[in-house]
Amino acid sequence: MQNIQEPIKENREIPLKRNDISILIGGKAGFGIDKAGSIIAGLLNRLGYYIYVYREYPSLIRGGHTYSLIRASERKICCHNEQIDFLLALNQDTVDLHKGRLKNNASVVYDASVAQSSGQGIAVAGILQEEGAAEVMRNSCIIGGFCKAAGIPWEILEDVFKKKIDKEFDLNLKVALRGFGAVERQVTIPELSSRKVPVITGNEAVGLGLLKGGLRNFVAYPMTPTSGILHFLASLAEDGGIKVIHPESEISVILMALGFAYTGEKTAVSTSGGGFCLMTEGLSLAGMAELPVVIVVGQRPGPSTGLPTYTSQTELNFVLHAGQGEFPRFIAAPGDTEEAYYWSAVALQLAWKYQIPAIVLVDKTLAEGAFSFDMQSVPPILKELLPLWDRDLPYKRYFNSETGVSPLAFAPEKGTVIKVNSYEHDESGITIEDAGISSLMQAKRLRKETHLAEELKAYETVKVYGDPKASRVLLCWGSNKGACCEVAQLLSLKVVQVVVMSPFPLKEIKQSLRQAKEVICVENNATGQLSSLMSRYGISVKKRVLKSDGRPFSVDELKERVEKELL
Amino acid sequence: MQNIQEPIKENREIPLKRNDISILIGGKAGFGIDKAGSIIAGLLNRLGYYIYVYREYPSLIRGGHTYSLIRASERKICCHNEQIDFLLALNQDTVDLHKGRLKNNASVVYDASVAQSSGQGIAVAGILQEEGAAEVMRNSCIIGGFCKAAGIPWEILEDVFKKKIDKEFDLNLKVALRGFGAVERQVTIPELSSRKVPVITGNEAVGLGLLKGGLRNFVAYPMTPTSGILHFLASLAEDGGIKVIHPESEISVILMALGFAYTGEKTAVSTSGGGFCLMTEGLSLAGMAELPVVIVVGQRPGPSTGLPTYTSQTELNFVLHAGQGEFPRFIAAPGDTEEAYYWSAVALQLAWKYQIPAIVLVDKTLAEGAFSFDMQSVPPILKELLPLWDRDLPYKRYFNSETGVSPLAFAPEKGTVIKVNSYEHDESGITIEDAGISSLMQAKRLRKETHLAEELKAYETVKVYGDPKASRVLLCWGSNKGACCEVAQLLSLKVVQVVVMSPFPLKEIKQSLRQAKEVICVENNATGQLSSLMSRYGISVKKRVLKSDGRPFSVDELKERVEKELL
Amino acid sequence: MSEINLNTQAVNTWCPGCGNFAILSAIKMVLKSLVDDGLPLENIVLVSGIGCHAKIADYINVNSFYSLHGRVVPPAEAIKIARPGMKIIGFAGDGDAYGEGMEHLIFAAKRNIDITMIIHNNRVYGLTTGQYTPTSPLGYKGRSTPQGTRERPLNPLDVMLASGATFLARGTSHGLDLLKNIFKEAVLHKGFSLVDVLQVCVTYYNMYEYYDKWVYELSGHDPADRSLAEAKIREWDYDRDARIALGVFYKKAAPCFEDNFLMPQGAKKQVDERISEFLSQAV
Amino acid sequence: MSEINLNTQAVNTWCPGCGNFAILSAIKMVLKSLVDDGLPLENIVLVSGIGCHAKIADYINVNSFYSLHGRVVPPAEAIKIARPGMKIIGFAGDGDAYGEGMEHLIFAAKRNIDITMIIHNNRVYGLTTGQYTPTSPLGYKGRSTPQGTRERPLNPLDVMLASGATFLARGTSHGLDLLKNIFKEAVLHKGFSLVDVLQVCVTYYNMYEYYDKWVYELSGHDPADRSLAEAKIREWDYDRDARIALGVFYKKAAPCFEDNFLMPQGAKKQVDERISEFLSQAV
Ligand SMILES: Cc1ncc(C[n+]2csc(CCOP(=O)(O)OP(=O)(O)O)c2C)c(N)n1
Ligand SMILES: Cc1ncc(C[n+]2csc(CCOP(=O)(O)OP(=O)(O)O)c2C)c(N)n1
Ligand code: SF4
Ligand code: SF4
Ligand SMILES: [Mg+2]
Ligand SMILES: [Mg+2]
Repeated sequence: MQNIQEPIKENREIPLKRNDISILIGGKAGFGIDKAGSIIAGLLNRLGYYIYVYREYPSLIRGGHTYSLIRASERKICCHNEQIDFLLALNQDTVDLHKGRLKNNASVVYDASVAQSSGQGIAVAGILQEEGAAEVMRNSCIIGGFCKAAGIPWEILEDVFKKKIDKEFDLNLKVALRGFGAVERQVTIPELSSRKVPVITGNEAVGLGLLKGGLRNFVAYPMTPTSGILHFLASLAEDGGIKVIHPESEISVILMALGFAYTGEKTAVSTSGGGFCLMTEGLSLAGMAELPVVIVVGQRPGPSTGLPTYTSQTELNFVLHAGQGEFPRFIAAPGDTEEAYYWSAVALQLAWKYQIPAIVLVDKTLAEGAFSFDMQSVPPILKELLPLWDRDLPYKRYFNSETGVSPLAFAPEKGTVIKVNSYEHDESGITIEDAGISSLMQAKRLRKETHLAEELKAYETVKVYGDPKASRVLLCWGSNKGACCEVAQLLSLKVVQVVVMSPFPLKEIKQSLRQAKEVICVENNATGQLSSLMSRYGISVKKRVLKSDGRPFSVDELKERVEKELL
Repeated sequence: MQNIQEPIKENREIPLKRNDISILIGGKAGFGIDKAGSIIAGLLNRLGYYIYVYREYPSLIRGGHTYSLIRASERKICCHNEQIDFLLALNQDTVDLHKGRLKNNASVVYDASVAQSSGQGIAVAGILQEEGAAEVMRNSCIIGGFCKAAGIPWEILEDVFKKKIDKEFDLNLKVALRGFGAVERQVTIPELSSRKVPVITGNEAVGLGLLKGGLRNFVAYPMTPTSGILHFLASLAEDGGIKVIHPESEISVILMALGFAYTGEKTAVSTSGGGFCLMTEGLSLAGMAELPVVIVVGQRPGPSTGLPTYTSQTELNFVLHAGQGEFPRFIAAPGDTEEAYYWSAVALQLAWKYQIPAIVLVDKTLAEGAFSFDMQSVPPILKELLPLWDRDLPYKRYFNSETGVSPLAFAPEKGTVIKVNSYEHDESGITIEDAGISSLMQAKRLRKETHLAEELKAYETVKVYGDPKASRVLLCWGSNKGACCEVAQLLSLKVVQVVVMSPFPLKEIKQSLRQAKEVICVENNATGQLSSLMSRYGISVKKRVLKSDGRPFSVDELKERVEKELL
Repeated sequence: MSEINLNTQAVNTWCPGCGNFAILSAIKMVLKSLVDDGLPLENIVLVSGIGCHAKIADYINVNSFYSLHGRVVPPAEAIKIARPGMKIIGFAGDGDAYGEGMEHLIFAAKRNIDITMIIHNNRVYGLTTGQYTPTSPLGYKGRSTPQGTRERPLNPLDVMLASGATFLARGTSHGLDLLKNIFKEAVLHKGFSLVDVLQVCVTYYNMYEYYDKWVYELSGHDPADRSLAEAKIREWDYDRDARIALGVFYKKAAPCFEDNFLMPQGAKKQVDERISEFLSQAV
Repeated sequence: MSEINLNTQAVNTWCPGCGNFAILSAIKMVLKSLVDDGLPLENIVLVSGIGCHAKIADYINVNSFYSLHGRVVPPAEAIKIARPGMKIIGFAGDGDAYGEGMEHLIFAAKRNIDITMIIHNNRVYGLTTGQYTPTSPLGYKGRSTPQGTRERPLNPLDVMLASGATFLARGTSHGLDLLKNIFKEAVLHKGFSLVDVLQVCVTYYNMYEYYDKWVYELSGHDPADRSLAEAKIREWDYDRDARIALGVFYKKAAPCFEDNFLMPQGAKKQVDERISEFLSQAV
């Protein structure tokens, strides 16, 4: 299996794509579309495909149109296509809204008891009634139909159901079998013989990465699109090792996290822009008191409540500058699940090594999308040693060392007093106002950034994909990496993905753009935040492909937009 | 009287400075140093001088060293000098800490009952005891001594006391007379015949400007350095016209302000960085719901609690990017009281004209310093008309007009429904999630910035001082304008002051830097926030003179630093 | 009752069977009856938070301020202070008002500001898929507490009483008539009023049966009697099985915060006059 | 008593006569006596807010977390959850704890988390020069309310009781012995404890005489009796002249939140094991 998203180490030929199948399943919110999408992803995963699932749903619990788009490919993929091979419709809206996306020889399987369409209808209502099954099982019925239409063997369905369905397995299977029986095979999705990798969401990847980084506590107040991290980690909390707390507000979240940091326990929090606002005062405290914390910020379209269940890349500027005063921060913006895993682990460790706040900036597309996750392509994650106090000299919490990093000790530590302080303070943590000491301590804190930047040279802070010799470059960040890589392959472009946003990897970016004649910055926002960050560092990017309607780019759409810029 | 800070309209010669006197009075916190400073300022004002008062005090109520530096000059001034002509010491610390600043022929008047020094001592304790006066009156005694030493006629003292002292006037005067009698005249500060202008603080100037702009409500939670605005406006609230509210938290402050905005009442709030953090979610709501508000942000050194009673220019980046999502905002950073007055009035009006949040960014030096205020040098403030609904078509709160500005109506408005919304919404304010409408509405909001930027061309968003033909430029913002202008005069430089930060006045800045060969950016921070903002817009500023120990530049210090850069 | 149409073009997206429908129906009837009683419709402003409950702002064709999660109270207060003649009705979730924004509620009660808060207390975060809230019972299993919470709920009415609220009542989403009566009385009460509605979330915490079994309507209760109110409020602690009283627990006349700002219009000085007055003192 | 030196090099900058000195003395004595009783000094963490009160963190040579204005409680909670064996003592102002951070206090009480909150209730914002706070009496004239406030104070103890606090007491800055006893009892109480100290601010609100006149020490009071506690708490409403009871009002044994996180160390799975377990289920 090839992976077009593997960064270029040496020049490597990228083959054309072959097996690439898109399935759209849609219905009302509350119909279990999400679950169905996950089962379909499971089916194709079982057939040996790489998976990407895009979920679109409104901010409501039931009713309204919601759909999952499952794309399966023999190569690693991280974005959806406009055109689809299978349309599975649980209501009329799904047919009406998406029939324009059908490829020529596409299959439609629909619930004939509520919708009209070309393709193969199943009288789902009747089946459910006959089987005495609840309404939510309609999706099992459609999935049965889909398997038949797509030539997926019944045993595989049975197997995947076993894994994914905890409640009323038998009845679900029965209903699925009725669906299976009700339609005709139209094509056969070929089974691939490749190594199977798990399919996980970006949120799960972040959670796993945090665990890998040594997480001890997770504190969060629910907020789309990162509530999934809270739910995921809460589900794991039971078997020990981590404490998961959901307190009264985001203010409490960040302050609790800093309390945990004081005790030496690695802690992370998650939120979205609105909740992050409430954390900014605590962020600044983390900067001053040198209390490490990882904040996962999930982007969705604002301002304010905005479009809470859609996607955006609008908080780059905000996370770079949030909080009063000047202090170093680490910011990484992963683009797929492997990066989400890797950088969450690294962020937690670097936060502690440098005693700074770290931000993992994700977008809804990544956070809530599901992706094949290949652990083998994750770089090794070193276990960073904490800069612990060696018990030699008397302890000073803010010892002004050469690197600015002070040795750590944690209460209770016999005979030792550990003072952290939000005021400007001396080395022992006592409030001061003296001009000289203030300047020294401020320089100490800022100095850490230089050393962090130096250390980051060993990391892939900027990644390059596509045609390494191409002089035309797509510049991107976050989940747009997926679509950019595919478009780059189609148009023979190079892709430069900025992963670390602070400290800004200027040298690496310059290096990667050395031979670039034409750079197009692709972002999910209206003002071009990455490109404006680039110009702050003297790199002017004139061309921008921006999208800010809350929906991610499909390959097709991005290709079209990029081609226009290239004319 | 000349005013070196008047922006250059035509080429104008700037005369050398002549009468320029600095008086430092210091003692413990709780000794009434602030009051004494204000009385001394009053004395010199009465003699016809322009005044600047710099106050330095620690974050505590009593004890600790605090001082006021009163500078009086025949020209408008906005910064202090290192060297002083008079040292008035109420304790030993004042002598010890500041005697190095004395000019050759300077006078010292000190409280001989607690301190030792050269100069003229007054046995204050004995005098107070004999007069049966309270300890806080020691400053009256020293002021009496000062007047004698400086050759200020007793009648002027009596007159100023009448104005400034409400409690125990007679006793204070008696005590002052004893001080007056206890020392010898050393010099005579000449009386000038110039027009006398009031001396007010930056906070008062902001408050007055807001009133001028049409303020109806002021909401604030106390926070240094802008509590003074709250106190000032609260003291005026009584005679009607405005409501002043101090609620439970900054979150409540900003949300109340937006509630007021909904009813059509112009409202402002004030805070500092930490409190502003808590307002950022409301700021973003203002952006989405198009509810106007003015937020006055007073800068002090951070991160976090930092040095709460000192000065900084560290929130430029933060206020530019605070709040999730993308929306236009107006930001002005005045540099003296006239600008504070003017831009506060303008900010409130523009906020309403464009239905956006506006930020007035001040620093502690400006907010709490006292300055001569010359209303005659304030440009005329036009009364902007609100874009009111003409009652023709049915009302839509978010009517998508050409400029993006929707006509306003306020409840109760017969037969009309006025809906504001933090979600993305349609023209009538109802929540929507549709990609097309979202994009339209977002474009509508962002479009307002273009029109605002266009309108701002008629304003002095960038000001130029000093030698207009000089190719060497000091670039600055906020209160540094004062020191820069004086240094520019001494070194024949040009000064460019950026007043409006958003929308960024790129054209005006480029224009003012057209012939510049060497640009030095002067800022009170550690990272050079203005110069990095410049580079974001393609103007690279290589040289920086930064100071971040919480103290403002004195003329002497800045001159030295600038000279080093010019070598 | 008035024939005014209070519907908007917004599509209602609450789950079928959701208790919010009852609140919507009741408040619409109350609004109509207020109009019938002579209150101009435009003199009403609805304020809502963020959550399932908050969509009510989209569903009623009346002035509204769709605020932030937890921030219903401060804009409602300001609107009341600016327009004392208007009726301000806040709709908040339990996560919203008793969690994220609890502090505002306490201070509004302390100030006795004349706004009405209707709490859609479904005892879950509905819109974010069913996590526990401050009123979820001990052991409640939500997605942030899969092993069950280990903290007892707050009794919000008890806290409100201690904070100075002058009107406290409870209703359920099975009980439209009562809701209507309580809402109207709350809106007409001069002072801070709060109605805790046991609004059933059918999707995440379906308590219809439970409530049907345990609730009863207060009768012969004297809402002027604070101790009695307290006793009735404490009868059920939102946790252990107990009889759940519905109706108006407490009602008291007291001065309102916004009355402090009623200024004789004539007293206002001209702005320019005030500015030069101050400046002349500062010379 | 232990001869340990609890002083730091910080210069004390409270105004002469400030009631904070009494709190400082009392807590130092309590810390020493806890050490005498066998508690290692390093097992104590002090948490403070921002305000005059908060400087106490600088003045005691013990572990401390000098937090933000209004944010004493959340770090204190976290430290307790992480280190259940340690004693966490929070020092907060009335502006700090009853205003800006009131919500945290309510939730800490609800959770009955075992921390001790000592409120330096001087009924003004001391450090920002004397504005009114949630416990200033009606009509208090501060710089933000020069005409006098027009809202009644909160009775914070009443609100705390309604929120589930299991230890509530009051002291004054004239009454070192009582303070000492109360502080020690509060720190030793297993569960959320709060001591409201009527700490006099000599500069902005000098109530020494007033308190001296009105206070009395509870005697024969049964702190297990909630109604009695309530009655004593309500005797004085922080506003109108009334006898002001000092001492421990209420005390109750109840499960603590942090106990939920006591995990058998052996139960922990290795991280890598847990990760691959999850991933294998996701294939
Ligand atoms: C500051 C902030 N934090 C979190 C959220 C995410 N959020 C939206 S609704 C909601 C919970 C709603 O619960 P509740 O107030 O009880 O309302 P319900 O949906 O149950 O009616 C949350 C946490 C948000 N919008 N803003
Ligand atoms: C978020 C925030 N808002 C405002 C302030 C400014 N501030 C510092 S101390 C203080 C009031 C302190 O009052 P209180 O808590 O009663 O303490 P006291 O000084 O009376 O001991 C305020 C408002 C701040 N530091 N942070
Ligand atoms: S999730 Fe619950 S509260 Fe929300 S609409 Fe559905 S039933 Fe109602
Ligand atoms: S201002 Fe008041 S509380 Fe603060 S130190 Fe002085 S007397 Fe104490
Ligand atoms: Mg709820
Ligand atoms: Mg206080």
